[in-house]
Amino acid sequence: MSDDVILQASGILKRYPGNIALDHVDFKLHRNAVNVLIGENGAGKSTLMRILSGVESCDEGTILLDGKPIVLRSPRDAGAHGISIVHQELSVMPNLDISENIFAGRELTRAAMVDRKTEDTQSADALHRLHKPMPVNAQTAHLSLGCRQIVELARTIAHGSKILILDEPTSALSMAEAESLFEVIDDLKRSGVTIVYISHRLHELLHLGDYFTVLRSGRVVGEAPRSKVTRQWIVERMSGRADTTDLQVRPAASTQAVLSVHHLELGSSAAGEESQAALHEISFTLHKGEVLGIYGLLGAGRTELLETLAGNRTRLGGSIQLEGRTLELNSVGSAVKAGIVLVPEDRQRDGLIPELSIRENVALAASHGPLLSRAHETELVRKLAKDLNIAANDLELPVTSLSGGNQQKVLIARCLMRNPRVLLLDEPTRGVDAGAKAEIYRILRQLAANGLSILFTSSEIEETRTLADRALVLCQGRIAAEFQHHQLTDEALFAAASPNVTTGSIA
Amino acid sequence: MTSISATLSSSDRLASSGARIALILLRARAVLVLVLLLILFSALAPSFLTGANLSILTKHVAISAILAIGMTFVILSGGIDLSVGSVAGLGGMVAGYILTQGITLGGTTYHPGVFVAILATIALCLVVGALNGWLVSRAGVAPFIATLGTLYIARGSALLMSNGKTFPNLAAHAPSFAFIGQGFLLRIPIPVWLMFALFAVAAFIAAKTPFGRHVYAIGGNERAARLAGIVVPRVKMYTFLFSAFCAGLVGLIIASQLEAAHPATGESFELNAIAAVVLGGTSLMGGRGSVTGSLIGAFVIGVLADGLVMLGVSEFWQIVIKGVVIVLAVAIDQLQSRLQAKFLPLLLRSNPEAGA
Amino acid sequence: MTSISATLSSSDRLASSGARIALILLRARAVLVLVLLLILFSALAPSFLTGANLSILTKHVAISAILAIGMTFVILSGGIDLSVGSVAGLGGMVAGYILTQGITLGGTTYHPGVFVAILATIALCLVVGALNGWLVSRAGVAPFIATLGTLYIARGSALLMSNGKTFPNLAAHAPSFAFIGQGFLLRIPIPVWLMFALFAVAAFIAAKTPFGRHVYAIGGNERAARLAGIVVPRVKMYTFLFSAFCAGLVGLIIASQLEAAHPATGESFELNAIAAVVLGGTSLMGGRGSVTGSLIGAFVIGVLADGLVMLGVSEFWQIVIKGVVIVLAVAIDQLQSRLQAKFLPLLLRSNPEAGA
Amino acid sequence: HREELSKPLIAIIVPSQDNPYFKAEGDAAAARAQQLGYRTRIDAHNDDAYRQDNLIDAAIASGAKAIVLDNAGSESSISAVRRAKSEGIAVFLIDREIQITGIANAQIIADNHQGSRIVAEEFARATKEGEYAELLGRESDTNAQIRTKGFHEILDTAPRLKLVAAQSANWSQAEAFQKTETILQAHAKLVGIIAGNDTMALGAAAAIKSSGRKGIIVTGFDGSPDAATAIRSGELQATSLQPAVVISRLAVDEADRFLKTGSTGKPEKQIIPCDLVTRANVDDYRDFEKIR
Ligand SMILES: Nc1ncnc2c1ncn2[C@@H]1O[C@H](COP(=O)(O)OP(=O)(O)OP(=O)(O)O)[C@@H](O)[C@H]1O
Ligand SMILES: Nc1ncnc2c1ncn2[C@@H]1O[C@H](COP(=O)(O)OP(=O)(O)OP(=O)(O)O)[C@@H](O)[C@H]1O
Ligand SMILES: [Mg+2]
Ligand SMILES: [Mg+2]
Repeated sequence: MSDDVILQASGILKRYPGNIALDHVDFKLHRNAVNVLIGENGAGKSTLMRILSGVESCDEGTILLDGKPIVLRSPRDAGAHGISIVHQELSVMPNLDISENIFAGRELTRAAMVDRKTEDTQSADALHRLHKPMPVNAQTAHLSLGCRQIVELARTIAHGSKILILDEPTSALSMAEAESLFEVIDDLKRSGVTIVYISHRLHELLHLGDYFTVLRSGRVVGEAPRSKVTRQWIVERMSGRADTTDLQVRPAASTQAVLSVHHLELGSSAAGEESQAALHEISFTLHKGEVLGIYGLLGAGRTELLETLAGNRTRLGGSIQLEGRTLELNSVGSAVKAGIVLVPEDRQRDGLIPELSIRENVALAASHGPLLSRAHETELVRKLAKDLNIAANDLELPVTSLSGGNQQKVLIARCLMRNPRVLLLDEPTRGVDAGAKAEIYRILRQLAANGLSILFTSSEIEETRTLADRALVLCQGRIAAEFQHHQLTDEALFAAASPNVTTGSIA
Repeated sequence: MTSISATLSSSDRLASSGARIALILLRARAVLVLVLLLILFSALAPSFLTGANLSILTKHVAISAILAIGMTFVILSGGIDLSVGSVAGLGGMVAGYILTQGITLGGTTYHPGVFVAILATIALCLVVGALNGWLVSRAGVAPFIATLGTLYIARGSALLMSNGKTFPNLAAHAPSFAFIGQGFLLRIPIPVWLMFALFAVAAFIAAKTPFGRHVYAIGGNERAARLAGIVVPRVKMYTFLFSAFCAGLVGLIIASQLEAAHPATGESFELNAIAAVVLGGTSLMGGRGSVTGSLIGAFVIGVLADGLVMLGVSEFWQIVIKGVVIVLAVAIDQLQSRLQAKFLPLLLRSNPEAGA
Repeated sequence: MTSISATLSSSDRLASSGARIALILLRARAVLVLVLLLILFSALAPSFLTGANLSILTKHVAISAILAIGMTFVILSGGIDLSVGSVAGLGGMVAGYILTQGITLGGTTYHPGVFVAILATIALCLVVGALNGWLVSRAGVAPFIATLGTLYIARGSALLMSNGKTFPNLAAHAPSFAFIGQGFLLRIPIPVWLMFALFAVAAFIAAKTPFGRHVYAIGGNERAARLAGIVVPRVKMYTFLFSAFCAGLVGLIIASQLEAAHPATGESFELNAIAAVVLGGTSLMGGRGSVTGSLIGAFVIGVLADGLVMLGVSEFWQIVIKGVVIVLAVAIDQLQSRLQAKFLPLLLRSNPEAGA
Repeated sequence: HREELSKPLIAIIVPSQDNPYFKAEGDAAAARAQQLGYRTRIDAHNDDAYRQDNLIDAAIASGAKAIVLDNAGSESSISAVRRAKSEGIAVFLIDREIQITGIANAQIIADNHQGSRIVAEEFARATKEGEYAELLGRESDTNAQIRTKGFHEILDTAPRLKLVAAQSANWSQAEAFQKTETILQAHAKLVGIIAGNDTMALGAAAAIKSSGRKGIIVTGFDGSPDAATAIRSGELQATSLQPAVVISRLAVDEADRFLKTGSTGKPEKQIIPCDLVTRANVDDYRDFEKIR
């Protein structure tokens, strides 16, 4: 083992009921470098990281830290060895405030008492280093997904670890925040921290990574330093096929208005600065067969907008018309009845029912009449599964057995079961690997071509550019700009989304 | 239900039949406990395994089984209903009041028939159920507290109805009232018929209707259920109504069996019902479980109680044993899930052609 | 605790002082109910607001308050402990047994002093607490079921210890034993001192120690707490141990007050304790609430019980009123949060300079 | 109302208000006390000595002049009675005694021991040779213990009778019903069931009736009106009537005398015997009182 390797995991084997998540994986961490781990959904990346951070134990295999074997039985053990992690699934305690979250499990004490003051100072420091100062005594329940992600990052930074594992840290971050995270990563690297970085966003990886390891189905299928890595290399190794992300966008010809929103207003919710973004004067029109993107930074109010349209929030003012009819939209049921359905942002929290099977998740609320017909339902679901290319051997398996991308398709299928006129998608590809992403894009384009009107939000400029016929930019609860497909450039979108810059053509 | 079918389908791929049998035994949970108890009591008490005794036993089980069936939907949707015992007591008192005192409206007292008395009883129990449902789904009170409150309210009201007295001699006022608790149809007691009828209806609802699926969905992930367009408050309301309906039925059965209505009837029945549901494998977190399980759980509790009485075990030991059985049955259930999680992959691996 | 401080900071920005007062009143929750009850009873019962009665009242409150304080941590961490009443009963019986029968070891019977008897009692209660903790945190049994099982086991054991009889005349065997329940220090009853001491310790632990924060963290998001390196099973174990400790203490106090240990002591105390905790604003889902709230909640329940007795309200109405108060207090609490959520932004908006 | 409040208070504490016997006891005491110009209050301790303790505290705090108490346990009630006495409140125990004399002003006791013996004698007389079962009350209650002791003093000396099952039905009719049904299954040759109170006896009788078995003798204890009805119809053989009403009136009368003269004029312990009620004399009794 060379001196360059700080940690070496060899022959790691991990079995789960029904499958083998890691099959004798060898994984090296290079000192003072960003070690990128990459692979499709379900490749085993998170599992490997959970083993390295002591959350789970492996069935076989050894871990050497600085050449010495270590045993990691708990997150505490890992912490003691200087290993800390930001998990893929957000894990904040919503009832605690930011500073309490940052020091949860590793409280600073003085005379057996929690040293609140030092904790607060250090928390503020950590947030400052992340360029996202927040009041450290704000309750995390009121924070957006992105801010919670930042709290978790701050946690690892405040603990000053030797090895920092980041499992998809940017999936909930906007571009600007991701940028400042990259700066922090550079800082940390310079100050002697070794970083493991997992993401599905290839451009980030290519920008950040020093060493690349590719996992496929629990096996290492490629290892190379940055100099030998290209986009092509990654995609081929990940999926075993060639890059397929290119998409033909043919802007819809139709100008028939399906959904029109006039002067929509939404109040901001209670309790503190990080509360729900208010929406002001939102007016736009969605045409038949159109894919309309909504781009914005964290907390711009995209989720609020979609949830209001889906009947899950009560608006303060404004009107919503669907094909000329004014809608009341006071409940999700009324929206669904009118033909507006939502694929929510947070799949685990707001989408899937983990106890139910794939079929039941798809058919969840779609059946009418007093009885369920299993045969009929199976037929419908199977057809949808085929259309959406849901990779499941058996529709009766629990929905949790699917990979992220396929879970997302299950939610889309659930919405299609309701024969919608307007499909709303909040972050349609969050945490979905490149292959599945391309597939979801293709599916959405196909649906639009068949006449469905689609409204989606995204935090990724690339996604907005690729998928949308037309894009609106939300900034602080107002529509800041509107772009046609050919006007969509990184610079324009980013400028329009940033609060202090006021360029862009307001429609 | 779902999780069972899911596991079944994955175990279908098990080739080794020895392993398969071991798994089925492990998965049988409460059934296993029930069979053990039946064997034990049959061996120790000669008259245990007679037709007559099994008929009586089943009649006793019917009481907690009916409550447990009603409770199942509430628990599946993530709630709990502590008020069922009190509602049963209140139900009996309402029936007793109407049968003995009649209904006084505007100065005149009517003496309605048994049928009307039963309907009125059920109606009043449904009012308590609706109160539970309203408190939980509209006023946002936690189910434990909402139903703890109605537990007291219903019990106090039952006591107030007669000022603490028993309504005696119901059979004399209405001979046909005895039928619901004491009658037989094809030599099977009416309460047993009621139990199986409710079971059939509930199992059907759970497995075959949108309502049943909505209950599971809410228990599994309430936010997701709401966003998918399920009208969560309405579904919860129905679960509490059904539970109160079952409790009212139990109150009627007991009053009919005793031919008297006592206001303290049903005290701590809720604990038996909840224990039955949980022994049957339903998770108190909601979303996972089945009506069949609850029925089996009620049998476990009933067989245990009657068997120990037959053996002449002292009341104090009965209490201890009941506690031990509840804890053990659930702990074994947990152990079984873990063992299964641990050994299923190994078993699968030993048959490479069976793997996914 | 957290939510209060968070909300406070946002309300500081309220300029309109009328709105501020309205909000503070709304936020006061159980305190408001308590004050209302105190005013009501003082007006109706002349002897209610006397020093002597308040001292007695506080002594009564001490029992449910001590249980509620112990229960608070369990509930904050997302659990529940149904066994406290039985453990209190068992505790009293253990003390009674040791004081009257002595301890027989290897044929010789020792008659240990009061101090040893108390230690042994607490030790045995901690064993039950440890069993609860083990079942919940290691065997994976849901807290409701695990402690329902130990409820029965502890009660049965208490009954078996004396074969159902009372251990009489404890004062004659050990005069100093009377101190813990009947003694005074600075003219304040010892149970009241114990209550305030436990309250101070518990409030300190909750607010100032890592352990307290871990309890909140687990209640807020157990998975996240585990991932953050908090040793969840150990924390849960401690919560159950503390709850059992408090229950044992209550058993000792009651046995000392009555100078006798009765095996049925403490039946349904758990419901009062849970009601007190919830009235105090602690969420049964865990993660939200405070020890202070539980103390206030215990006072609400105690004042209500004693006040109604003083007014001569019939027992049946007492039951109904208790149910109504529990439900109303929690429903108002919910309403208050909603009103606050609804009107705070409006209030904030009407003072633009106060907004964020 | 003001006038009502100025009257001296007698606090009446009974075990429960949903049992006809205790209900009658409390009501009789209240009625007599009101007749004599007192204000009254009835509370129930549900056989929980701790609740009784609190109720006595409340009586002390509200300035009661006397307490009429049917206590929650002969040993566990002592300290509460002593406390009341030390506060200068006269305590008149009814129905059940405590194990110590000199602190209560009077103990007017229904002789549960004698009562259980006479009903057991009637039970032994009426049953044929064979097996019998016993339904006990809540085994932690003093009265359940005294009654079963009395039953056994008689029945254990009757060699014709063999005890085959003894189960607690916790004073409850529904529980007695189910347990009897099960006991009947286990013991085909049962000739009698002796129950610790009327409620359980009625539950047992209902179970016997629904089983269709004939010739099983059931006896109760208390002498409740429902039991009287059942005795008339032959479902119950006998019960032991505790003269609740007499005891309550006596206690209030003595309390009144004590408050007015400083003495009851009676010895502390007064033991009132129970009456055996059978079909032959059932019409002589009504609501826990001999009317003829
Ligand atoms: N707790 C678990 N129980 C059973 N199977 C699991 C569990 N956790 C992960 N798996 C399975 O292990 C495999 C690897 O999952 P893992 O989460 O490590 O993938 P990943 O590479 O992180 O994917 P993603 O990009 O979606 O995060 C998957 O097939 C997954 O279904
Ligand atoms: N149910 C809710 N209650 C209170 N606040 C909420 C709720 N949902 C969202 N918020 C808050 O609203 C703000 C705006 O979040 P929202 O999710 O709408 O923004 P967004 O533009 O969709 O950004 P992103 O999705 O990237 O977080 C956030 O601060 C979030 O904490
Ligand atoms: Mg992952
Ligand atoms: Mg969003």
